Amino acid sequence: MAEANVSHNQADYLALLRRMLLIRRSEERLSALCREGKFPGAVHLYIGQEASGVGACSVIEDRDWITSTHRGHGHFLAKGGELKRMYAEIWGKREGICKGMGGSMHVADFSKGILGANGIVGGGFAIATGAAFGAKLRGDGRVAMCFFGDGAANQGTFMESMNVSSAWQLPTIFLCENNGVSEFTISSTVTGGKLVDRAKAFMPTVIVDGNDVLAVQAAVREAVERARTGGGPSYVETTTYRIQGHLEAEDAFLGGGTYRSAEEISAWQQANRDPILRFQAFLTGEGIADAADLAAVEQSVLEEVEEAVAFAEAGEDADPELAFSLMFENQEA
Amino acid sequence: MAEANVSHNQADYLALLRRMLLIRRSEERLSALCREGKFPGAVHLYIGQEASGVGACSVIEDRDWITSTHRGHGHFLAKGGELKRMYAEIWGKREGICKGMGGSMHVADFSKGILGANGIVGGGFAIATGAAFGAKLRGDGRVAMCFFGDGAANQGTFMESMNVSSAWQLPTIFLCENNGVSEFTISSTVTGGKLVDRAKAFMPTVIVDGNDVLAVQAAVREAVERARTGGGPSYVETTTYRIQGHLEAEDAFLGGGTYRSAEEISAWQQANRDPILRFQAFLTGEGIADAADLAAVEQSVLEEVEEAVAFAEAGEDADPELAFSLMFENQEA
Amino acid sequence: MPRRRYIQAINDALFEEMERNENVIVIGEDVELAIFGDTRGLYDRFGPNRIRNTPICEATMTGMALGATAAGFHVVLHMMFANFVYTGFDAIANQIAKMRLMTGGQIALPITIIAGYGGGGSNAAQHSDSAHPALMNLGGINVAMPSNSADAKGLLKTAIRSNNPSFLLEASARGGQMGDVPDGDHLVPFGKAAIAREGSDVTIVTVGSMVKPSLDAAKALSEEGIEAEVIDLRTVVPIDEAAILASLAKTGRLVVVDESRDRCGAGGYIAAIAADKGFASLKAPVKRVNIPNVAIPFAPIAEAAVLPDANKIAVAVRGIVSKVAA
Amino acid sequence: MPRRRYIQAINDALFEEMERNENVIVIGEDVELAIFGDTRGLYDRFGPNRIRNTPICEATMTGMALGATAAGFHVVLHMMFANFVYTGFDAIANQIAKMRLMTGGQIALPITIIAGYGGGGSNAAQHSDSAHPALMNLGGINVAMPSNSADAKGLLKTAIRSNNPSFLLEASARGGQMGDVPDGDHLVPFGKAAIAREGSDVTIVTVGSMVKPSLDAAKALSEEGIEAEVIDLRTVVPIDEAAILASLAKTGRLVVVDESRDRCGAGGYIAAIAADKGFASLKAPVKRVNIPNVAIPFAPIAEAAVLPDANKIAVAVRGIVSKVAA
Ligand SMILES: Cc1ncc(C[n+]2csc(CCOP(=O)(O)OP(=O)(O)O)c2C)c(N)n1
Ligand SMILES: Cc1ncc(C[n+]2csc(CCOP(=O)(O)OP(=O)(O)O)c2C)c(N)n1
Ligand SMILES: [Mg+2]
Ligand SMILES: [Mg+2]
Repeated sequence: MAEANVSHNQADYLALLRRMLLIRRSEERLSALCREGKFPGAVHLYIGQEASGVGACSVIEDRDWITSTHRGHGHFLAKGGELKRMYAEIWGKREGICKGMGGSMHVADFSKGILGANGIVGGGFAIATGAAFGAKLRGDGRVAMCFFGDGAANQGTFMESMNVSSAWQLPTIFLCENNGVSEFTISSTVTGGKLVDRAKAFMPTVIVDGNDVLAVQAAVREAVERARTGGGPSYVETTTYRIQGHLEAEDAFLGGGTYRSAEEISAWQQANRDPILRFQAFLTGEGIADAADLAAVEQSVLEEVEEAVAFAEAGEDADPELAFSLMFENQEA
Repeated sequence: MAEANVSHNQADYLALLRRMLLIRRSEERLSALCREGKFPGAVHLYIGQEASGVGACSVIEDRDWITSTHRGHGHFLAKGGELKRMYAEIWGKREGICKGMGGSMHVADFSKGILGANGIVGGGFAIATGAAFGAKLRGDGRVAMCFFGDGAANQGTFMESMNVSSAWQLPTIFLCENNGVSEFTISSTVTGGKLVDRAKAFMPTVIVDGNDVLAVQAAVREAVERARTGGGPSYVETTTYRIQGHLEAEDAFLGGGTYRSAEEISAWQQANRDPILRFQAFLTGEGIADAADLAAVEQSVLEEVEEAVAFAEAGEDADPELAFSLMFENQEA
Repeated sequence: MPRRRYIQAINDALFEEMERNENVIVIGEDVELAIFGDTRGLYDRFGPNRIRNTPICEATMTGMALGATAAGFHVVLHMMFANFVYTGFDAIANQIAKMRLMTGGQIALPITIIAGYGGGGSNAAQHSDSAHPALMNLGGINVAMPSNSADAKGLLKTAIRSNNPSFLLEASARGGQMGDVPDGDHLVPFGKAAIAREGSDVTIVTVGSMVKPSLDAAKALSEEGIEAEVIDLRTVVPIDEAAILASLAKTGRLVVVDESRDRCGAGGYIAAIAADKGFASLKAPVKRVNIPNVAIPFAPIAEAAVLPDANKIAVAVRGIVSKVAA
Repeated sequence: MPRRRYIQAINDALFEEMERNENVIVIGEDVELAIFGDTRGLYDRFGPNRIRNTPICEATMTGMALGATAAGFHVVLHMMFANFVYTGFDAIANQIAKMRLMTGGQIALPITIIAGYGGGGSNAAQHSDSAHPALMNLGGINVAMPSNSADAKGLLKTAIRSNNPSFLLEASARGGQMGDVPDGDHLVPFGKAAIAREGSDVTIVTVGSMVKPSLDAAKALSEEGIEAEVIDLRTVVPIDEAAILASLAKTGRLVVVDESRDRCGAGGYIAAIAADKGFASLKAPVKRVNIPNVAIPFAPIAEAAVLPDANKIAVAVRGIVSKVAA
């Protein structure tokens, strides 16, 4: 496990752990509840990739922006989005962060710089680049971080956005979460060359162990500093793994087919690879936290998850009229 | 001037010269006639870039494909398209290669592998890649060459098509004609990094003097051989210069503004840079041809151009009914 | 007649046409494992040269489909959801729809694009659109929207044998629906509507996903003494104007039901045909039951509020057929 | 009132709004030197932070317009030709048109996209399309189509002050057309049609490039004793239904004239409104004069054959107004 460049106090470390755990436990809960049909629609879970989003978001501020993906719960929570309002959204309730109009694939909180999960693969490239352009024009030092997957890296807007960001030296951070799969396709079978080489044509690049939260933090911190000080865009690739299926209830889609082995999945769940187990071992190994500290974090996370479930379930159904009144500002659709 | 890898006889050399001259003279004629309003619509001329298209097309066969651009007359003629049918097309006549339905920006001759000029910048990337995919599936050794400009290289389909071509090792040749301008924009002001580096992530690359027809020929020959023998795609960048405005009557659009200097243009017209003057000097300098040979080529070209003008002018107006009957095969629109 | 699910019927059509013509190839994201089930099993039978997973790059896939026709292939491109048609729209709108005319008819464009469309699954705005109005407006593309298993199979087979570009839009919510499929080489021609139900009081013109709720509405209305004729267009390009006008001549009343947004949607276009060529037959206003001009909201209650259903259709019909008055 | 060319009026609006609000920025390919003249001079006045040439990458520019609103900018994106709207369609259709609803109304989207549309210049199929039907069908985007200098200025100013995404579609063939423009801060509201000409025999509803030929037709018809009322919609989203219906109530006859293809075009949509809410007023079939379902051919004679003109409009009017019968 990488050591971060700057010193941390225990609280900082435990905050990282807590956010990763919050993602993990809240999504495990979603996985179970999805099977029980407790909420509508599909969910794409981030389990196994928590260190990437949490590490990256730990070094940017509220005023900075992120764009996220269809697998957006983790980014939403990592950037400080409220779990209970996210759950209420997934449940389709009017207390939802998007009043039930968006659902899992569209959780957004603009007040916290979360410009939205996105159902269009690659949809975030241009949005993040536009926000970064805005920051550059304002000269206010804000940065825009675009999360995307290895599958999305085959969308042309990846290159287009890198080009604009590079030509105009925008504070865009291209954060590629390389989990090796796009839906049920092993990405290497549809990918030419190495993703990082695409970015090298435009900007500084780095590949980090995406399951090492401190390594991600360190790499992204450097990119953020570069961006804030006018040094232009960066590409950070986090190598990670998606533990769950592409979406919950994936089996229903696969019709008996397979695209990866149970062994492979289980290898990534081992203590030496799982981002949370690794970080917990690091904390105790380094004497930063003890078992009781970890248990306390776990406990508090579980409580938050339970409260969020209760909040979502107690929520009121979304208001159908909003579909008409919210399309435009001050104008009926 | 580069020496080609293989020996040429005089006829081959003069054929190259003739094709370049045919483009030059036919477009000079278009330029003049355009100002006189002799045909409808706009034309984007290739003058100054002849060595690129002619060199590249000289090493592929009739059965191979090219996709072209809005600046497509040169590619059309270089690949063996008939001047008089191209003119008739530009004049909007039913004898036109596209029966007057397409005009300057859409000259195509599928029977000669010319999959069309294209009014959409970057429109050819995917079409060429699709044709190359077809060739790969058939295993027939055909190649697809995609001509595009430095401006088009900022379209995302460039990366997407390189990715597909690389992942599937398709016989695609990405032929970038880098003339430094996109319309009235100096391309470097909107371009991050070097174009060739984008391609390096996917395939072998080379940059050649695009005003040296033999250098282009040699570079493309290598790429073609690679493609034919299953070696996958290549990127060839020809450095060249657009002598004319983006389109004829550019001044009407510029409203007094400028984006490049008269000196710059004239520098590229000098004997040491102009692709035709250079090649003529090479031929006489090497003793391959004498002044009389060159004059004969010039004469034959001028005659062909005159005949083509006469053909186009004598043509019959396009048949408006075709708009309805040609949209579909065996189905009225 | 075997009973097949809608999605199986599409799968059957692909199998049969790929067997029949070795120039038919299938490409798309995740087609090897079949995201919707419609391409299931093709990989095992036909291998990677006939069916192939592509990278995620809709803008290039649509253009490649055109390019591959130059090598003599009939390309079946699966685009998953209709929303992703927008992602690949440039080559559809600027190349595929125009290329034949622009080249003076030099080429044929044997391209079939498949995409699921429509709401009902809480898939939210970016996975629930119906893209057919935008496609219909392009002019150079045929658009088939089967409502049942037999048509799904027959229309897809027709599309694949055609030398013209066509879309086969799958009603996303209908994939599991069972239906009889005629034995043998079942082809359904483009541009021939089906009379899904006969009736004399009002005509309901509909297509694809909306045929079922239209039939449900007709059934309910029948109990009230209103006999609706339900016309299933099957293809919206070409469109069977004669069938619409013939039914209208019989009933004098028209409700158009379609799962696309209202403004410049398919419903308005059909209503316009009636208001022009069918004017003499019209005894009442032409009503449209379709999607209001909004994005599809996520929450089921809100989504249901914007999607057409049997009840909304029946209400529209009752509004123009007053048995008391008649 | 100063007389200004249509394209100058647009230029004036940009100048005034950029002066008025420093958050207004203009981006697009070749906007610094002004491909159509509408952005001329802005660079010298406002410099590279307020107006900027972009690379050629429509798919990203449209998404960037949305992203830049997060930083508080009102983005004016110039897309040159309506055909290139297709190239950047993904972010328009999947993001801009839906983002406000999907986020539960968290954001405003002050985005104005300018594009020239329409034929008449032998620009061929890839530079002559009218993209408004596809935009109108999205639901979340306003669409203004000025027919004259005053409206061009006033509608664009309204668009730029709006917090909602809008398109300002320039009639490509009308750029040089002169017109009076009111002095001062001239704003034209969205959704308010203009009665371009009063008449009692027939209503011609039209917009943008087609207002002029409609007026020409009305003039010719007047000499035959047919008085046509010409309604210039000015915006097609929102659309002034009340104005259409009021005129129809007066005349009882309707011809819709629009420069978009027929199938799912704007004309059909307007005809459908008439066939529904205006049915009681209708004395004759509703006629549409628009573009047939074809790509725009290059040759002038063929292009003219597919574009609406005063003569075709007059023919359509005569077909439903028989003075003899009246
Ligand atoms: C434009 C578009 N095309 C296709 C899809 C369907 N789709 C959803 S997720 C996905 C794979 C994305 O892979 P990647 O970017 O690696 O993200 P991951 O799922 O691995 O997190 C695909 C193809 C989509 N949502 N949008
Ligand atoms: C999709 C699209 N966007 C914009 C344009 C307008 N346009 C035509 S040519 C051109 C510049 C192209 O530059 P480049 O690719 O370098 O080719 P060159 O003109 O230099 O040959 C532009 C922006 C277009 N035709 N298509
Ligand atoms: Mg992935
Ligand atoms: Mg160039």
